[in-house]
Amino acid sequence: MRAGISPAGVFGLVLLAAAAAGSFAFLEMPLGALFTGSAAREAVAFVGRFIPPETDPAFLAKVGWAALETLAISLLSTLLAVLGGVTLALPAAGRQGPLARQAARFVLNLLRSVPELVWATLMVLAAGLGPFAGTLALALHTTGVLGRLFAEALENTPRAPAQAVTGLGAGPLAAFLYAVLPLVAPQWLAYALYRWEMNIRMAAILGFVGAGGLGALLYYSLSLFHEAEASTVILAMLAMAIAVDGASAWLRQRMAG
Amino acid sequence: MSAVPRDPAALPRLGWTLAALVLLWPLLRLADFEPVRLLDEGNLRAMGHFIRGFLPMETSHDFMALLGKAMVETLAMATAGIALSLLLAVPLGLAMTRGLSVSRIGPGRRAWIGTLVRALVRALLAVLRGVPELVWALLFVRVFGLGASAGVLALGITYGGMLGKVYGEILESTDGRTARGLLEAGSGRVAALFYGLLPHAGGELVSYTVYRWECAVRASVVMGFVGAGGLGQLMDQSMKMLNGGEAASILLTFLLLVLAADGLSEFLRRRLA
Amino acid sequence: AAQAEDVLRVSAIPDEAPTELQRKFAPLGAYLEAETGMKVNFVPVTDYAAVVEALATRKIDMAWLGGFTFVQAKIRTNGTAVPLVQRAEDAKFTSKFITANDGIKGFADLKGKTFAFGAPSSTSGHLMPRYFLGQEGLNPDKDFKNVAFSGAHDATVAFVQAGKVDAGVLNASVWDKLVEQKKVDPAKVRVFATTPSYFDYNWTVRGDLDPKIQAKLTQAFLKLDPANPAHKEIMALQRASKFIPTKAENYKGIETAAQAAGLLK
Amino acid sequence: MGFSLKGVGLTHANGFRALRDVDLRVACGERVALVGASGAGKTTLLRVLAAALRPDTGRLSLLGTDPWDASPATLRRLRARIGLVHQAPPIPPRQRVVTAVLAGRLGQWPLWKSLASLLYPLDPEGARHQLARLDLGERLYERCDRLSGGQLQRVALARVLYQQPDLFLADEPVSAMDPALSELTVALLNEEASRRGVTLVASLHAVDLALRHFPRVIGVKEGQVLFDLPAGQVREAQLRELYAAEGSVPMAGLAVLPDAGQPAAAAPPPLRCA
Amino acid sequence: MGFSLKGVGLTHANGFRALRDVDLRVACGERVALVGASGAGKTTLLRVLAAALRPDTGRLSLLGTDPWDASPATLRRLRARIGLVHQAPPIPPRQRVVTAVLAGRLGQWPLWKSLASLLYPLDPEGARHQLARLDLGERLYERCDRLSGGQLQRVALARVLYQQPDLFLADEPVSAMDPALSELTVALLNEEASRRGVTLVASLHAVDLALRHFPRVIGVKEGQVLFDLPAGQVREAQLRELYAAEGSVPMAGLAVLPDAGQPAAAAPPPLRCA
Ligand SMILES: Nc1ncnc2c1ncn2[C@@H]1O[C@H](COP(=O)(O)OP(=O)(O)OP(=O)(O)O)[C@@H](O)[C@H]1O
Ligand SMILES: Nc1ncnc2c1ncn2[C@@H]1O[C@H](COP(=O)(O)OP(=O)(O)OP(=O)(O)O)[C@@H](O)[C@H]1O
Ligand SMILES: [Mg+2]
Ligand SMILES: [Mg+2]
Repeated sequence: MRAGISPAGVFGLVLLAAAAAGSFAFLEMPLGALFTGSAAREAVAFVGRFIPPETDPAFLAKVGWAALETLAISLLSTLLAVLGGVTLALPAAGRQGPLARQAARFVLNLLRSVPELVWATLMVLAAGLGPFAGTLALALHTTGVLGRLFAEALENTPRAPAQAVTGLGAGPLAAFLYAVLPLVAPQWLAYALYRWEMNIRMAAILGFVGAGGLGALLYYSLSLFHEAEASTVILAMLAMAIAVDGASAWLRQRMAG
Repeated sequence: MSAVPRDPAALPRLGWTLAALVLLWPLLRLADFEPVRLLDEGNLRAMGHFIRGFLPMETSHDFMALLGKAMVETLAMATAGIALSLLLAVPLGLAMTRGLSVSRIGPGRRAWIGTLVRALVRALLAVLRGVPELVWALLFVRVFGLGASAGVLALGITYGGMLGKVYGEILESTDGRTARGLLEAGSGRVAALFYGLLPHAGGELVSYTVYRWECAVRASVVMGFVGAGGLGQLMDQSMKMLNGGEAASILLTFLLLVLAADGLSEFLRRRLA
Repeated sequence: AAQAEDVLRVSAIPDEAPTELQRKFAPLGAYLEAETGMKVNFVPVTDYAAVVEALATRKIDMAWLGGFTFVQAKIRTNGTAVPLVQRAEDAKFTSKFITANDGIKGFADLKGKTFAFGAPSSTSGHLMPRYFLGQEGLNPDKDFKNVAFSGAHDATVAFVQAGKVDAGVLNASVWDKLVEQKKVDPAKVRVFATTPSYFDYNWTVRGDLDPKIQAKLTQAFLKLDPANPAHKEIMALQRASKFIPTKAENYKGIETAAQAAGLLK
Repeated sequence: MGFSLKGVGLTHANGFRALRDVDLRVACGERVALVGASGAGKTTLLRVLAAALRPDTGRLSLLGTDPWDASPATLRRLRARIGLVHQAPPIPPRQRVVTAVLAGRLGQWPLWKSLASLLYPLDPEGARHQLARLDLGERLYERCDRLSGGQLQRVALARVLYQQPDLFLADEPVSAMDPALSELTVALLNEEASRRGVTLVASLHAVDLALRHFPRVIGVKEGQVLFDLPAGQVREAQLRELYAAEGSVPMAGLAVLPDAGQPAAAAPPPLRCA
Repeated sequence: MGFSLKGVGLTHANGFRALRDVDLRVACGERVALVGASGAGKTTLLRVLAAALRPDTGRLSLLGTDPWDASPATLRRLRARIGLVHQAPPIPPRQRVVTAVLAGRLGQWPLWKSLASLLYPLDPEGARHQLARLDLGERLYERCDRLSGGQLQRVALARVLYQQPDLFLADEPVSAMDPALSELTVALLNEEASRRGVTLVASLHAVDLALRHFPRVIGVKEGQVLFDLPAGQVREAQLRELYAAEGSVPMAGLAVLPDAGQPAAAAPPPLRCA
């Protein structure tokens, strides 16, 4: 009689738990401090400084403009990344043979392992200071991320529909469009919209390349302890993120019908 | 033969496409989108010069010692951060999943409670990840002082928000017929999750979690802010100084860690399959 | 803050790379340990605000602050933060405007160019240059094509040297150090303007630190003597000729400038 | 305590009226076959009986309760007492047979037991017993995507047998099985229902099986009940009308039916209502 | 130019021997029914014939080519000429009916046409025509997850009808349909194959349908060919043996079979081989 989960599986789980416990021990984290009275007082005092948000019209106009710029940069970079990600995800999911799979995976890993900041520096040199460099930097890193997520979603998708269509003699691209895309589309859409939301927040990087946007504004106000202003910026970012989140939920619900 | 009705979806589809194209133009202008700039000779030279600076890689003894220490710290912080974020993400992600909602198939008159709870959880997750890491970090500095604790907690909270949302969406995007069948047979939502959704979505969940861990390894911003050190901070610094040799060594470390994470993800998914 | 009695927790604003700060601090830390009999713990960070926040909430005892960060810390601690000492050089500090662009000869040529400050809360890398630019009739937010915050002084030099920006500004002390260490190519990057002098960096402690320890610390700094070979390395690393006592009033000017430049509300 | 429907109507989300004004009363322990053309509404009706789809009009009582008026906890308990064999088995491809079968009791097991059983199957003997009745005992630890169509359908059946519901619903439970196995399976369902004294409703395309094994046969056409008769009283003309909806369907397929006048073979069930 | 198998054997990845030493030769234009118990290997055999599973032993020739010896391009062209109706329709749930049917021609269309058709269906007329033959013409723009079991199965059939293959394979094509519709559909398949002069192989659980519509019937048992006879020569004893594998299966189901001696009704096909 075979057990439900293999000994190797149990061993793996134990190993993961041990890694987590070991990490906490190594870092000597006094998590208890979180539940002391002074922690609560400090937290309340900190949050109190953010209220009420700054509503000076001139500042609001600045935030509005920065929000538009952020929207443009994040949306364009995500669109570019979706195109790049899909192109690389198809071979990376092993649909064009093992060699193409390894090659595509390596490219994705490389794109992803180079942090946004490094891409930003490279792109500033390549395209000059400004929003365009920020867009490219985010697009490159995001391509690596989306490519990997797309590829793994593909690999986790049932194969029968695609096999049925290739069984009709269809080419790989046609089989993908007719039998795989309808299955992975909700997941891909979720990942793409989610990455868009992340890119809205890529704060420090965009400021670093002089692209402005909400991120730079936030970093600036926090550095100067202008918490009321920071609070307005955070609210603007939150509003955008929640809008994207809601759009994601709505779109996918519509797809599921 | 009577005429075939025209595709009813065609007109809306055309409309949306046109609307998207019309919207794209101002965005391109706002983002200063000029790809020709990439071909500018001066720019190409500047970038070429910078990339040439990547070699030789920095391998001095001091730097390698620093790198090794940063790597160990980074691994520990990433693992601890992800562990904390799971505590938040798992329950909230489950609460957000419509496919596990008993009330959606169940007694309709209470359905609004479920809808409300899901909306609230969604909003809570959005706030957790929407408040910038730096703000969380500053908050926790007030509790723990400078050091890894504040960074790991800030990481745990923002990543909790992200993981929770993604978990929920993954569970919703998978084939829900099995889980629905089980709920219809009276099973509870947790049991339906384990018997009905995880067999479909397990691989996807594992793969995303490992990816987040990998992000935590790269997470420079928060860690550096509060003096927790680690690879991210080292990278930030080498990059700001445009020190190519150091950057190349750190990049190689990142690449190795990412490859390792990728391998782990694949191994785990294969075990699950 | 119970365990704080035998450990002195120290940090510094990251106006230079945190690892560089740590390297600079090591011998000074050992010296202070010997002088006070306390264990000295140094935490390097990458964010100015985190240092101020930690000092204001008594999570650290002493910090190396810039003029502007000191003003911020003073406000946040309701005026209790105590500046102990500063370097003689800090009493007449300046910032250097640098460029690698042949077309830039003076402030007037900066219009429509890209420009890099250090960190937003840096005194010598942002506040004072912005203040003096304003007096020259330049508003960075309107007159420059693009403004970037490099985050640290040495990063600003790297930006300018690589052509990422047309011009930038950094503090004189770091500039001199980089020139000395040949980290910048003077043929490429040159100084085209210098600000008038102002008060900058100091060592500040939290107000409720035991006055006896405060006194010991002040003494230890003032005792440092470049003629003493044991002290020479410490002084060289700190780029100090000698340490002098300082007081909060010295930074009134900075506070005014910050208000004028709109950085303080 | 079987179930009753009064004026039940159901419109799908896209506006399609799948059930209209269905009146039905089935007593505890009855065994009923549903027959009807493709798209007539059999699956929809069974899902309404499983408290999985909520009708927009009419009144519904299952095992004595109105599911859509009950508290969530009551509804859940009710559902645990109803078992539906789906037309297309909704079983995750990579799941193992034993897990798929044990899932039948999820509504009855406490949570810890459900979870523990994932790590180590707690009642493989019970699962094997039900599988063996369907001649599949030796596939206990196989993955479900390694089974043939008929084998997978038997796994889905074994799950509901293992659930031991008080209201046993089956949607085309033998569509993927060969004639001999179909015969065996339909007989088994009837025997199980009689022995346990529970109510059984099965939709069947094989009219001969319906007529031979079930005491009562209901014909569904375009979302309505066309006839509701003891098996012995179903006439060929009625079947002809039932399937005639499909335009110009040749009726040759019905020629094979046994003489419709022949009485159903089943013995009267010993009523032991749950 | 039909197909031939010589000593074909297939072992599944888990070591299960699903086919052993199958010899079979079917001429162009023949119409053959496969019958056999659940798990006998019918699906496996059909997938081998569709060049979807590669046998480990034996020789295989489909429409004059050995698929596993051919170049990828040849194999693709070959597959475009073979159409298989799967036992469980593998159609993405959210796909619309028109797209699912048009997918039948993907092997013949150039890439641009496949892509364009996704944006705007290029041949809705063709798709509707095939659906209408199965009485489903008005569901052209419906989503597939809104269809009943029998309707979905008809969509899968319409796809292969639309493909117009030279080798037409169908795995239980009528398992989810009512008797009248089954009759119509099996007749339609046979008529289509005769008219176009192509080879048809269908597995069927409904033995009566197999015997009445197909000139040749092959019994598969435990991965081997048990008998291979003209429909008129299949005897009840052979069927009994075919299905007896399932342990102690009662044979009552077979009693309904028509007298096995009765000759098949189909007219000889006019051979117009593709
Ligand atoms: N989710 C749905 N949305 C819209 N229409 C649906 C949905 N499910 C079923 N229908 C339609 O309702 C009608 C009845 O479907 P149902 O599945 O009950 O038929 P059925 O009698 O079970 O048929 P079959 O014998 O083919 O399984 C069909 O016309 C079908 O297209
Ligand atoms: N992928 C697979 N891996 C392992 N074994 C398999 C696989 N597919 C089928 N089998 C086994 O091979 C045998 C033949 O399966 P096949 O699907 O060909 O049967 P079938 O004749 O079509 O049965 P049914 O009438 O139930 O559909 C079965 O015992 C089945 O369990
Ligand atoms: Mg049905
Ligand atoms: Mg089969």
